Amino acid sequence: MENTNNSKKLDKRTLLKSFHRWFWGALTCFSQEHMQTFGYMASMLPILKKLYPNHKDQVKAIKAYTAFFNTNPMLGTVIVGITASMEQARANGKEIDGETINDMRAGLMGPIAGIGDSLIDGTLIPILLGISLGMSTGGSPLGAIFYIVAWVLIAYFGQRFLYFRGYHFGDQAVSFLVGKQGAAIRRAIGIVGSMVVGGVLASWVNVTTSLKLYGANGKVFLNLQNKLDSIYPGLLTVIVTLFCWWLMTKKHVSAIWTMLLLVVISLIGVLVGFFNPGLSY
Amino acid sequence: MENTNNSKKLDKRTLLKSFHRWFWGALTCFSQEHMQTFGYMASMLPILKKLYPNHKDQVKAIKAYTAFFNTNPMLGTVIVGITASMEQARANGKEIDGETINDMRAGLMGPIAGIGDSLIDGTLIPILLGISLGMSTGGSPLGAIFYIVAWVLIAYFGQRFLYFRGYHFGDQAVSFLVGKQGAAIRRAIGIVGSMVVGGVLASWVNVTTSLKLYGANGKVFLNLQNKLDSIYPGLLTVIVTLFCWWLMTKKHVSAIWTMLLLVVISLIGVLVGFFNPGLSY
Amino acid sequence: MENTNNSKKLDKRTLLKSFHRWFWGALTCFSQEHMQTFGYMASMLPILKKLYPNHKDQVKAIKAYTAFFNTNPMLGTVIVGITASMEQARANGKEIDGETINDMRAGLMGPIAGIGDSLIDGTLIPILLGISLGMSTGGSPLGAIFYIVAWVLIAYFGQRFLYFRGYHFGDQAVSFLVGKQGAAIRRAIGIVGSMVVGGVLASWVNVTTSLKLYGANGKVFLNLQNKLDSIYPGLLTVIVTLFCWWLMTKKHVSAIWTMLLLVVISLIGVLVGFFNPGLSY
Amino acid sequence: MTISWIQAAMLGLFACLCSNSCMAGQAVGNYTIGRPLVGGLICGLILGDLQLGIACGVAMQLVYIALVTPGGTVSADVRAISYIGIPLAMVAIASQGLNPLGGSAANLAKSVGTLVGTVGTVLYYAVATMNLVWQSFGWKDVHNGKLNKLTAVNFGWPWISHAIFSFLPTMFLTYYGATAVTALRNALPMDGVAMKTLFTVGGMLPCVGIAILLRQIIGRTTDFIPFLVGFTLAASLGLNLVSVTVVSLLFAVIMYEVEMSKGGKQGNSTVPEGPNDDDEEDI
Amino acid sequence: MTISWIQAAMLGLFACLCSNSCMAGQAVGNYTIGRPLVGGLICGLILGDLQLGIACGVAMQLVYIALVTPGGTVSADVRAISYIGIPLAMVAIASQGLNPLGGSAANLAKSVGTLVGTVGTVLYYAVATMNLVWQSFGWKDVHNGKLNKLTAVNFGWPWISHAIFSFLPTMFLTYYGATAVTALRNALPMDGVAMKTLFTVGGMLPCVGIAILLRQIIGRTTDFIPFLVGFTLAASLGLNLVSVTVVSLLFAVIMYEVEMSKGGKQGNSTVPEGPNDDDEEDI
Amino acid sequence: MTISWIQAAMLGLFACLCSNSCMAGQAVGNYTIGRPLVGGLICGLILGDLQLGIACGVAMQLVYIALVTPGGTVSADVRAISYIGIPLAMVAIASQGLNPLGGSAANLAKSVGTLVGTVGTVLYYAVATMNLVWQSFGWKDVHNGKLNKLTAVNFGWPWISHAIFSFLPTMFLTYYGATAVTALRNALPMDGVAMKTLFTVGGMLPCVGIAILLRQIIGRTTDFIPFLVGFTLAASLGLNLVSVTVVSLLFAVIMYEVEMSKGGKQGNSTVPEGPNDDDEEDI
Ligand SMILES: OC[C@H]1O[C@H](O)[C@@H](O)[C@@H](O)[C@@H]1O
Ligand SMILES: OC[C@H]1O[C@H](O)[C@@H](O)[C@@H](O)[C@@H]1O
Ligand SMILES: OC[C@H]1O[C@H](O)[C@@H](O)[C@@H](O)[C@@H]1O
Repeated sequence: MENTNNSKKLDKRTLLKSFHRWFWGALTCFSQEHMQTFGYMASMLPILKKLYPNHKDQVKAIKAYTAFFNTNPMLGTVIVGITASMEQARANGKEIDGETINDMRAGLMGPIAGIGDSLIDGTLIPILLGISLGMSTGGSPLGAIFYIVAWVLIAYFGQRFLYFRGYHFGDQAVSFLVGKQGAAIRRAIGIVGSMVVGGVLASWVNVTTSLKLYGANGKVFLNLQNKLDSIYPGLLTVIVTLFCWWLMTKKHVSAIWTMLLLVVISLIGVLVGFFNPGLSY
Repeated sequence: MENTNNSKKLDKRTLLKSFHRWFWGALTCFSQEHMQTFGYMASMLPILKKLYPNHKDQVKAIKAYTAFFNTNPMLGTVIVGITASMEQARANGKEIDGETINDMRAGLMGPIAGIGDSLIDGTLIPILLGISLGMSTGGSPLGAIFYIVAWVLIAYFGQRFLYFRGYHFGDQAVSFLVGKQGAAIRRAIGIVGSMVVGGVLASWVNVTTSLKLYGANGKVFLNLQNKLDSIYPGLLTVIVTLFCWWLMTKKHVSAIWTMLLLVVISLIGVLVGFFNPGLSY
Repeated sequence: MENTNNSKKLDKRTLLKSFHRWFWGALTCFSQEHMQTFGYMASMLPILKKLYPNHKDQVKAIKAYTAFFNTNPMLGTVIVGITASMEQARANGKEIDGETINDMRAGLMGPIAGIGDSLIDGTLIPILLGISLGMSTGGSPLGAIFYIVAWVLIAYFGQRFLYFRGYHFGDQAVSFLVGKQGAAIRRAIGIVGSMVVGGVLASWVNVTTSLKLYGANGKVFLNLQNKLDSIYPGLLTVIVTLFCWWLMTKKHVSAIWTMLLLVVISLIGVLVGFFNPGLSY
Repeated sequence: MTISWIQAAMLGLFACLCSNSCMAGQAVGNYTIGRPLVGGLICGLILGDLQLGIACGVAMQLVYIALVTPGGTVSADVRAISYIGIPLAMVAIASQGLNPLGGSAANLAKSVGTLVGTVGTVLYYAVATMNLVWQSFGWKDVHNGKLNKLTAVNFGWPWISHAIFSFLPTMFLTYYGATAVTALRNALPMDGVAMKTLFTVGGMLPCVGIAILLRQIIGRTTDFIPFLVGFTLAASLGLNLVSVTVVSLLFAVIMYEVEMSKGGKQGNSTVPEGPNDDDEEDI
Repeated sequence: MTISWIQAAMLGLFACLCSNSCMAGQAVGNYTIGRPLVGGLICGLILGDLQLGIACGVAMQLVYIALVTPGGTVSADVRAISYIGIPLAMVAIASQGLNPLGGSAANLAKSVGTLVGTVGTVLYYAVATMNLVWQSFGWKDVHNGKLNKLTAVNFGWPWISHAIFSFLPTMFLTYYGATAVTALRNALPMDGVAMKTLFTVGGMLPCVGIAILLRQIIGRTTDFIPFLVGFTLAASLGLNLVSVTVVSLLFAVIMYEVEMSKGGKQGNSTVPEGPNDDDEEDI
Repeated sequence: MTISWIQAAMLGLFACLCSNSCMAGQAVGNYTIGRPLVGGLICGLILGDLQLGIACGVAMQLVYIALVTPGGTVSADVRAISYIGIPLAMVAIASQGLNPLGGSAANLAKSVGTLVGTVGTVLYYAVATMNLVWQSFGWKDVHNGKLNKLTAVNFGWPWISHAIFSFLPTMFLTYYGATAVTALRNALPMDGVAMKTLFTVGGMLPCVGIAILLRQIIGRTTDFIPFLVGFTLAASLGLNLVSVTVVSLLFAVIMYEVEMSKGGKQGNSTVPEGPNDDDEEDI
């Protein structure tokens, strides 16, 4: 708040540049290890350049954004906007450090991933596609064109709106972080995030076993999947997920290796007749 | 508590008079604007006359009851009883003012409306009718007579009980209001009230669209209602309700005008094929 | 904590003896009045003998265990372990009295009964049986043998593990009891317990009425059970349960008399056509 | 079967007693006299065919068994159903020689009931709107301190609203009998815009009522959440209202305790805590 | 197939080991020996027809796969099912020359199982009631400080209850075989008042058990609410017990935190707060 | 219908633009160009049979209408579905002379789509893995302070990953057309171990993604509880995601208030409380 007169303020052009980099580049250099980290850094670059004329300061500032980042790129735009604003506050001498910025990013990225994946991938896109598919029955291009126009407009202006919301909200985001209310808000968002992630898992993922035991008379006497469902619907899905979580978090296995392990497990499962997707051409 | 000796106390006759006025008159002069306000004033009149011999005091006291009031008249009887008691306490010099009384009325009327509409209109009456209908199959008057007797007894003595419960509870109702516990209790009742009102809306109201798009081959390719249900079951019902709420609360449109607007919307909807109740003689 | 040097410590043999008495004898002298009280006393005897060489002290110490006790014997093993440890602490002069011990037992036995009955009787046993039944189709003894081996191993080592968990946990169990966190944990366990007991009731008990009224034309016009279900599914089950609770808790009727009363009620219900299990050979 | 002027007038009187804003009170008027089951009994007595009256009442009652009128909104008007619909249905059934207890009679009764019930909502709102006039008298009385006049405002003047919008329509419609219904059905076919709109509006009106209740409950934006959760429980999971109430009680208890633990200074009044008093004295 | 006295006595012995308040402990006695699947194995061995024994056991086990006995109440007694029901069913199936693995055999087994299982609950409560005698000995011993005698109270005397109400009934009923069952079925027809009452009571008894559990849990009226919510989740929404447990954990966490935040004076013990100590010293 | 090199190259270009880690951004690339409905339009334009392209796109889109890719895991790759699957399906349908709008054509399209979609996940992970190389360049640049090079790391180099794993495979597979698919189908029969494993893995991969999200959310063990409750609501009760979100908001509000009431020292910033300050001064 002190010396607001000589304070640095990001101009709209810089902000738009940062936003466009996120819009186009959040996932371009995606890897299982760092995910959106480079997309994020690329988006913050214009901001840092503007705020810190001094090259050394820029290099120091970018460090905060080298931490792992991943979220739903659509809704996540708001986080980029918030950091733009926090960075501006930091450049103006407010008591914000890289840690504070990263706390915010870490606290929000998970919940927003859950909520975003559910609302965008799981709800909004299917609705738009559902409507458009109707229009394209019979081979008409109408539906496809409608989808392209409607979605691109929604996505572009929606994300742009979120970016600037985040930027303007940023100042509060600081008080949002420090103190009790910040903790409370993050806790609340965390609850929503984890429940939604649970919902996403149950809605879109379904690991099942095909194991059936047959009696002498050829009748099935044990349908393992049914038995598991009567214990807890979706049990295998939860178990596989928690197993992956445990590998990555407690055993520090990387995502790639975890996936390869799943390949091995699947292979063995297929061989012993535990798994069988049951598809045919 | 001080000078309880020379304190004014409402006698049973006055309380019964007040109760009967509510029992018979809660809705007689109902309008969309003031709803049960006049029924309430009429019920408090005997109380005020008894407590304030001085006409000027009566006129002053009635002011508290000119505020908007609406609730489920059955369960709401308890509120009338409580105000009788609070008014008595006020007449005895306790530090209760019209504002306190109105806070209580405003805090309780909504939740009790929700709970009452659900329990009385939505549960108790249907059960009694269901039983009675059985007895009247074949054109026998038995069921109707049973219903009349059973319900009128329940209603009269039930409400009377609530009125006097409210009256005796009234003293606590004061401590109920001031301080922390009062806030907590009202919050708790509010939660029940809003969840129940949500339940009432979902159970008894169902706004649906009949919009269907047909493909070249005559098959339906878009059943909008199904699509909406897959987003959020009951979406249109919620939207219409929140729209009405927004009109009345944020735009200060009166209930009557809101209803007229719904007529216009329905007309347009019917004309464009969005709405179609699909009934026939 | 003071004079830990000359502190008494239970040896493994004593603990095992206590555990085995519980494992074999939790229910042997079961009655509706004292339930597992004698099983509990028999299990604590080796502990008390070890800790208090003086006979008078033993007699004094056993008093704490004369209070009513009942829980799920499997999961409940953890409680026995905890009391072993608390008793040891008491023998070492820590400020623990019989009341503290009983508070803990009373606070945990209910919830653990609910959770245990649901997880052991309602989930684990049915799963094991389900799998084993499959193997015994066609009259093969395989399933039965598998069940015996699998279950006895799980039960024995599972309970043994719980006993020693409880024993080691015991020290914390003290701080667990006194102070705020203790109250909070017991509250939390209580919530789980009561929700699970509610779930057990709904899942495994189903009191229904067979009362149907027929119209002149022979068609059913009142199916009371359907009507009750539309009010609140499982209503009769809840009512009978709360009635028993009320008899035993508020009217201090013993369990045996409550049961006899149910016999009378059932008899009358059968005679008037309210109850009819509808079975046949 | 015909309806005389005197019979029609008696039906009109009962109509005044039983709408939602009725002259015989909610319990006796609306919930008792207004219900088609009871209406069937009364119409049967007035028109001299008890069995037929009850049969019509039962048929119509089944349609409106759980009529809620949240926040003073009705989607079907019991006065019109019971005291216009039942008499007309009785006349129609008798004139067509249908078996009063048969299925066709019941169907005829239901369709007449639905028709006049929804049309009757117009009468309901008319009464409520006309009451604004008497209420304006009332405000003047309060302002001038003439409190005694309030009794007339609440119990007297509204009879005029009902005379105009309950008594007269009922009397005329029932007297002119089958002609009127036929005319109505021809004038307003079910697949015409007018009736479609009427029924659509009828289905939406309770939303206004719920909105009125919400206005009473909602203080801040987050207050919408329990409302939506209640809606979700009933709409998505099919929980009935008693079950929703049970679940809501758990959240209520939690909220109560959360509120009580706030601030931490003023303990629960039932458990006075020593230090609190000290704090109080500090101020 | 016939049953000799020695075979009948062996069945009687197993019956002592396996009721709910059994002499072989809950895990081994009730949950293992008592289950019809295992009972089928044992009866098959004793009577010398393993396949038939297992087949009967499997059929009966399916009926009682999830027998919960909350609060010491049983609606069907495993001792009677496994050691009276299975032998009798085996005799009946063998004498009628039915295919042991066929459907009729299974149905016969189930109906015999249901019959004796419910009748057997009388035996169960008889044992538990007779144990009150030994418990009264126990109280005297505690009172007189003769603690060593408690072992006999818990592990010794109850054998007498079982000798009378498990051993003898099992031995006699299985020895007199088919005659007994037929006599029972004739004496107690399913549509007679006695059996109807017995089954009705059997269905209600677990309510007493749940009530006993509730007595342990419920402190104040609001404690009924989570109980009712759990009931609602299972009864209205069909959630199974594991799912109910998962949901309850969320409420438990919330309640834990609410309790921890109460008062605000004593911080969570893991996060000691400076000022607290000061406050403590003030008092 | 045949596919020329130039057409195949154009398809390859679009393939680069649209995978999950795509060169045209998520909104335009993945969510627009990548969706089979749009892919159908584009392939139709490139191959000169719009109607057939759209018909194939519609058929495939229906299978993948709600594709979520949590935590960067995909179980089916839109690039392969849209720009390998659709062209090949078009060729197959045209060569077999099927009616483009008929059921057999749609089924053929779906099975080709499923096949290449799952096989294509290999391409997806290949691109993401190759990007590790460019990211290693990036870390060096950050370390050396050459920030300007980051733009190339994010927007430039990944084109190479796509050239190798999107452009080339698409171009070759579509050019060699039906032969390729037939070869693939023969080499990898659906009931063979390879394809069974591939599809099993495909079904499991999103678990890794969810686990990544969990790693971001879960701090302590109890944080699993809301996750499991959300799972239970959707899996056991069939609540959809919006409804789950609504319910979660109620718990969020409660947790917010619980957190705010903790400690009781720092009041809600919007409601400053007198006595608190006093306490602060005491310290
Ligand atoms: O909803 C509360 C209340 O509102 C109005 O007063 C009437 O419609 C009543 O019937 C209703 O109970
Ligand atoms: O319900 C708790 C507990 O009560 C009694 O002790 C027995 O019926 C046990 O089987 C049961 O686990
Ligand atoms: O799940 C969060 C996020 O993870 C990755 O970045 C991608 O798979 C995105 O599509 C997804 O939204």
